[in-house]
Amino acid sequence: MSGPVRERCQVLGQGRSGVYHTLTVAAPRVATASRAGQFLAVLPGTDHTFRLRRPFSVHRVGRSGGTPATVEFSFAVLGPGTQALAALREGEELDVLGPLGRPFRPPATPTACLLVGGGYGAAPLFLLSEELRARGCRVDLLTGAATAERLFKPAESAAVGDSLTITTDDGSAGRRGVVTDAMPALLASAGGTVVYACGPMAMLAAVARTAAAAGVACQVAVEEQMACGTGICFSCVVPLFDGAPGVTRMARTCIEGPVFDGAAVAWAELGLGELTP
Amino acid sequence: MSGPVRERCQVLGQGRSGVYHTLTVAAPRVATASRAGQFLAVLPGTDHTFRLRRPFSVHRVGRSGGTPATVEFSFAVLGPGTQALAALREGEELDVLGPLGRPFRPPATPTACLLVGGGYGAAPLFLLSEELRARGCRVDLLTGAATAERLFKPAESAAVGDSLTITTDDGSAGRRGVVTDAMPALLASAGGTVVYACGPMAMLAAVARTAAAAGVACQVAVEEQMACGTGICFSCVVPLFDGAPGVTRMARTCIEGPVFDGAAVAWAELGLGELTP
Amino acid sequence: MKLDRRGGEPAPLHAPPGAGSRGASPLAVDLCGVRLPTPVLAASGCFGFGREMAGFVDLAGIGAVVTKSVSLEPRRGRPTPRVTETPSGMLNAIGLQNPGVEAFCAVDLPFLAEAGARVVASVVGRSADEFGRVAARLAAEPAVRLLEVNLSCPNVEHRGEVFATDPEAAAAVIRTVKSAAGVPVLAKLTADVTDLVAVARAVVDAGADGLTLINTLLGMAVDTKRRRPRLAAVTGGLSGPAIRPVAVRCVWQVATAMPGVPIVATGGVVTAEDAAEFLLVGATAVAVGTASFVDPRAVVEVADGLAGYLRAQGVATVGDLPALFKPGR
Amino acid sequence: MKLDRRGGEPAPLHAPPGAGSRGASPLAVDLCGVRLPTPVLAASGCFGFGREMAGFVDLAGIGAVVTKSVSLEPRRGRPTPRVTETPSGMLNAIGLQNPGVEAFCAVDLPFLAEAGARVVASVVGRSADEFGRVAARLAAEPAVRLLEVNLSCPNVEHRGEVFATDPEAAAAVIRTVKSAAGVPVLAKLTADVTDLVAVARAVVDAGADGLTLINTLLGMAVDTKRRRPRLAAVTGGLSGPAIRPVAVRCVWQVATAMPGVPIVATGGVVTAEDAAEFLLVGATAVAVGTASFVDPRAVVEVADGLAGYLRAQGVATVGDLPALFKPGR
Ligand SMILES: Cc1cc2nc3c(=O)[nH]c(=O)nc-3n(C[C@H](O)[C@H](O)[C@H](O)COP(=O)(O)OP(=O)(O)OC[C@H]3O[C@@H](n4cnc5c(N)ncnc54)[C@H](O)[C@@H]3O)c2cc1C
Ligand SMILES: Cc1cc2nc3c(=O)[nH]c(=O)nc-3n(C[C@H](O)[C@H](O)[C@H](O)COP(=O)(O)OP(=O)(O)OC[C@H]3O[C@@H](n4cnc5c(N)ncnc54)[C@H](O)[C@@H]3O)c2cc1C
Ligand SMILES: Cc1cc2nc3c(=O)[nH]c(=O)nc-3n(C[C@H](O)[C@H](O)[C@H](O)COP(=O)(O)O)c2cc1C
Ligand SMILES: Cc1cc2nc3c(=O)[nH]c(=O)nc-3n(C[C@H](O)[C@H](O)[C@H](O)COP(=O)(O)O)c2cc1C
Ligand code: FES
Ligand code: FES
Repeated sequence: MSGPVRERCQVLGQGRSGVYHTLTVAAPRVATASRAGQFLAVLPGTDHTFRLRRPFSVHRVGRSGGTPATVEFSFAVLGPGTQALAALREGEELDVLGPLGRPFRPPATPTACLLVGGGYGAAPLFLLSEELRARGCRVDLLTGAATAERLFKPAESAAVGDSLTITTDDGSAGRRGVVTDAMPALLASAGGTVVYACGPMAMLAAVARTAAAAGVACQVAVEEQMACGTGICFSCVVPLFDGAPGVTRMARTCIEGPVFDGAAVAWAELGLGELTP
Repeated sequence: MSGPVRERCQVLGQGRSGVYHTLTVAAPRVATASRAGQFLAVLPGTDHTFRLRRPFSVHRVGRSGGTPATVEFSFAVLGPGTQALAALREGEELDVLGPLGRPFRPPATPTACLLVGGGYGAAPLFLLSEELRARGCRVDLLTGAATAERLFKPAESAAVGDSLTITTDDGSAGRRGVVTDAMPALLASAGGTVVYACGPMAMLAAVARTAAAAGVACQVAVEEQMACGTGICFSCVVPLFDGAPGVTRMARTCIEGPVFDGAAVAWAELGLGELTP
Repeated sequence: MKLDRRGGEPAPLHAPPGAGSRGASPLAVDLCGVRLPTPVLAASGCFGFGREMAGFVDLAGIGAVVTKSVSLEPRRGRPTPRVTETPSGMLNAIGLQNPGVEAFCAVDLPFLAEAGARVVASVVGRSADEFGRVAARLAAEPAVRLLEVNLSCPNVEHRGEVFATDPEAAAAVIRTVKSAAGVPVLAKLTADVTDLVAVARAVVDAGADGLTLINTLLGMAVDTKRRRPRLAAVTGGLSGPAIRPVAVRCVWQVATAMPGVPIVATGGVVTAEDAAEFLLVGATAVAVGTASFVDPRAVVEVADGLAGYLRAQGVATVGDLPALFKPGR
Repeated sequence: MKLDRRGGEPAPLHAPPGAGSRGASPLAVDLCGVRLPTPVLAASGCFGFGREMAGFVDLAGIGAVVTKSVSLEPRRGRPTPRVTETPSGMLNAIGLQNPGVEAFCAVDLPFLAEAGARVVASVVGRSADEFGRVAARLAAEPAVRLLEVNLSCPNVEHRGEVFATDPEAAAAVIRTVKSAAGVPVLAKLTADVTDLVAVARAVVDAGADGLTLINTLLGMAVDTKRRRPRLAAVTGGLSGPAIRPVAVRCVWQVATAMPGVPIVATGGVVTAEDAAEFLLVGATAVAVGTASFVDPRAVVEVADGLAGYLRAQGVATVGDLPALFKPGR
């Protein structure tokens, strides 16, 4: 794993699945260094307008003749940044800084892993599954969303792991309910020892609590508003238990995270409201 | 002549000649209403960025089946606005407000007209010549620039009027010198009775003075920094003699102009520095 | 609630497209006793005297027209260039060019009245006395529904200091205007002060019926190639979306400190969402300035968009917005 | 010209690409007696403690690193969200999170010194006394070449009023810092005041060797869908290109009123042209803030661009720029 680089990348294509767009860009140096859980900070729009970079998880790395050549990231259109990205066409340029942050840590020895994604939080789990399976791990993928439309690439998800479980809040696809409803059974059946999760903060809090209750290790990739992605602005912090018991410190998720030990995050301090696991 | 309208126009093409770009857009309502000397206020860039409109003279009006269908304007790339315009491709959209301002007034009866353009100031003279020749006027075109590269469409200019004279400051094309050097002879030979001019303010001041010295009427299309183009911001004023002798008032060039009687503009108040006619 | 002195002759209400009957109009607001069909006004200096916009918008349908500031005598304004674009905004140094109050009353006001516009006349002066004289003349015109006192101009009797930067000087102007004019008065303030709430309190104590917040911020831009200022006047007023965060903060501070004082918010409103930001933090109305330069129909489009915003949020009227704002986490 | 107390051990000069020998370097400047290879600094709070940027830029090659503001005790800062984008800018309410002066001296400063960076340590406190104690501790470190006193923070002994809005309070802090520390001191001021020149005079009279202008403007943004502030802290500091015109005006006003006082200009510098605006109106140096979030190499690229600007303008050194500015028409 080497440091982040800035590449002015050519857009190779833009795909669409449900509410999600996927951009593929030519970025050999970024692709070579990228590990699952890391993210890209991309600059939407033109040179003449000031915009902050937008952070997106690395979704997949593509190879050309065996060497990493392209990276993909997926996004839902929200504000001006993602609108500008959605308008990018093949052949246009995109300014990408990455890979940023610390990746998911693979288990020391092959084991069954439960990967839990909420909405676009499932995006980095595609690359993670590849990494884990290359190390001989069994992968169970559990992916959820509010509605079928907001599920992240449900069709492609089937081939990502050794099993796929889907939940939606409204039951419009898969099992009705939230991901944590499905976790205990999956943990029990697969005998999993590590949970990897990415998604909204409230979901991650619930996943971490469920994993802890089951006595299983859990890594979460968190999401906080970021201005720089490189550790210099101190905007993206989460409270971490770290050192003295009960004492937290504010850690920058862009350089110490976005992947943290689920048990280390002081979820209660985040003001997420009622957390129903 | 009807009032200005706002049209979201399709770009039909972008041409290039020397340093000048020419955009052709589909704008039937604007095209129908446009008269030479009027201008368009176009909005560069995307919806998500705030930009003021940029004013450009109507260069030509194109017809489809006899009815006005397209307008053309030409520009040199200067700052962010013209850079964004230069990047427009066929099929993209452009927000156009126009036609704005008051056009050149044709002579009451057919007469010889001398049209004087400096740099892109020659752009509106293409349409003006069409209008004047349709009324039976003889048109002599005199066009100048600092260098050959900054001459406005010299090749196409030959067919614009009944004669063409070119000057460049450095002699890289046509006669070495400024347009006013060539004016007296042209006025004398053609027996012209009206001068129409468009170009940098210092050139217009010199042209107006030369015309006055020759006892010939002169209309000039001036250029001042504009924020609105519609008369509401009061940014684009020039001092006009108007009413009591020696007394000037500040007139908005976007609605009272950009075409003024060359003798009415109080050139000396503009602080143009030394004016060599 | 104060009564409009012409309360017996209500202005015709032009309901926005899709709005219901008078009582139920989700956009109608009461501004210092004057009923407006929408809370979206045209800001001073950014709508001329209304005439130029008549081809683009129905002047009777918009909230109100705040006129370009009017002085006792005609003013020529500053030399050009008077404007320059800046990131997400612009600088202007127009220099308050206007035809003077007599020409305004003879030429411009009748046009606005005829068109059915609700007129807020903006008053400017070099001294409290000049403000008073202009205000008295304007208030004598039945078509003038409100006065807006532009306090962001130099006080020639006090080293050219801007009135709105000195609570005392600002209050003196408002007292003079209030005693000279029988119509409701809005005091327009600048954000270029250490303690905006102190100035706001001073002018309200002096009798201002409401506040307009904020005028442009003082700024400057340099042409680095020519190595000179971009404006002939060297410095100018910064407006447009760039200043919106400052304007929202100002409205929030003053609305929180002085609940119940009507505020017309101005500064960078381009979309209905921008307007909603101000209405949520406590403004009674918003004025659209620079945006009208880009879109002559901006005032109308912001109002239409607000109606849509209210529907999407399930909120009955604009007046309900401040209570629905949750400043705490 | 003041002498650097470590004048005998000049920092290694890292000439920008294409620059000539030391004496002839077109970009080198003297800031309060400290020689800097370029006039382009990394602004406080926008470069972390330098460590994170070491992979992107040669820390020894940039003008100087102004550290994130350091307080006596560690500070956790504000809850999130701490930032939000605004038109051509952003709002932040980080809340001065920092590890405290002891950890800074133990961990961060040695790294910067080792990397060859010229360090301007930014000092913050809740009272003049706290400022003084932090300054004394920092000035005891040989690696600290200058102090920048961040006066844009609340004075707990004076109703939480921001030091820089009160000439007296600001001057008191500077006096305390100057008597505690033997290094040159820059006073960093806010533009959110009625009379910036008055505050600038007060701090210079109190001993400040130079000024840093400006800190962020106080702003606010609202999430209209959720009807709540976008920042957990409700209000925050506006930075980026949006505020550049205000910053240029401030530098121009102060440079004109107080010629000879070194000014570090900050506010919206993204390109070399932006930097040139400030240098033309009288700044000695510029600090790049928000732009580093977008381009980690912004500080270097602005300096390189400045060298190109000087060449294109036929100007020998940056120090020549102010004399070439033509404010009149
Ligand atoms: C580590 C990380 C990984 C992410 N990965 C993905 C992904 O793979 N796919 C995806 O769709 N989204 C992802 N997000 C969220 C994504 O960054 C935002 O949706 C996006 O920035 C919105 O930009 P916008 O201009 O469309 O919206 P706006 O809301 O207009 O953005 C304005 C500002 O807020 C920031 N912002 C807005 N929402 C978020 C958010 N949820 N998290 C952080 N910053 C935000 C933007 O970066 C920008 O600076 C990720 C966020 C983080 C922190
Ligand atoms: C009535 C009129 C007709 C014009 N016709 C033409 C034409 O046919 N072809 C052409 O190339 N140019 C024309 N111009 C000048 C043209 O408007 C500017 O070159 C253009 O706006 C520059 O925009 P920019 O973003 O590239 O440059 P910038 O300098 O970055 O523009 C910044 C701001 O300054 C304004 N501005 C800059 N230069 C001028 C200028 N010379 N006059 C007025 N405003 C200016 C812009 O509109 C914008 O608001 C005309 C100007 C006027 C007033
Ligand atoms: C060109 C221009 C002229 C203005 N003239 C006046 C004026 O005469 N009187 C006044 O009170 N405000 C004047 N203003 C300020 C606006 O009314 C408004 O307060 C300010 O521009 C902020 O709003 P905006 O960002 O929507 O433009 C002017 C603004 C601009 C841009
Ligand atoms: C995220 C962030 C954090 C900042 N932290 C500090 C700080 O700790 N101390 C300080 O003096 N200024 C701080 N500033 C202000 C900057 O140093 C700078 O003065 C301001 O942002 C304007 O410059 P810019 O527009 O280039 O960012 C901070 C600015 C930002 C955006
Ligand atoms: S996003 Fe700037 S420190 Fe993490
Ligand atoms: S450009 Fe606004 S009045 Fe002419």
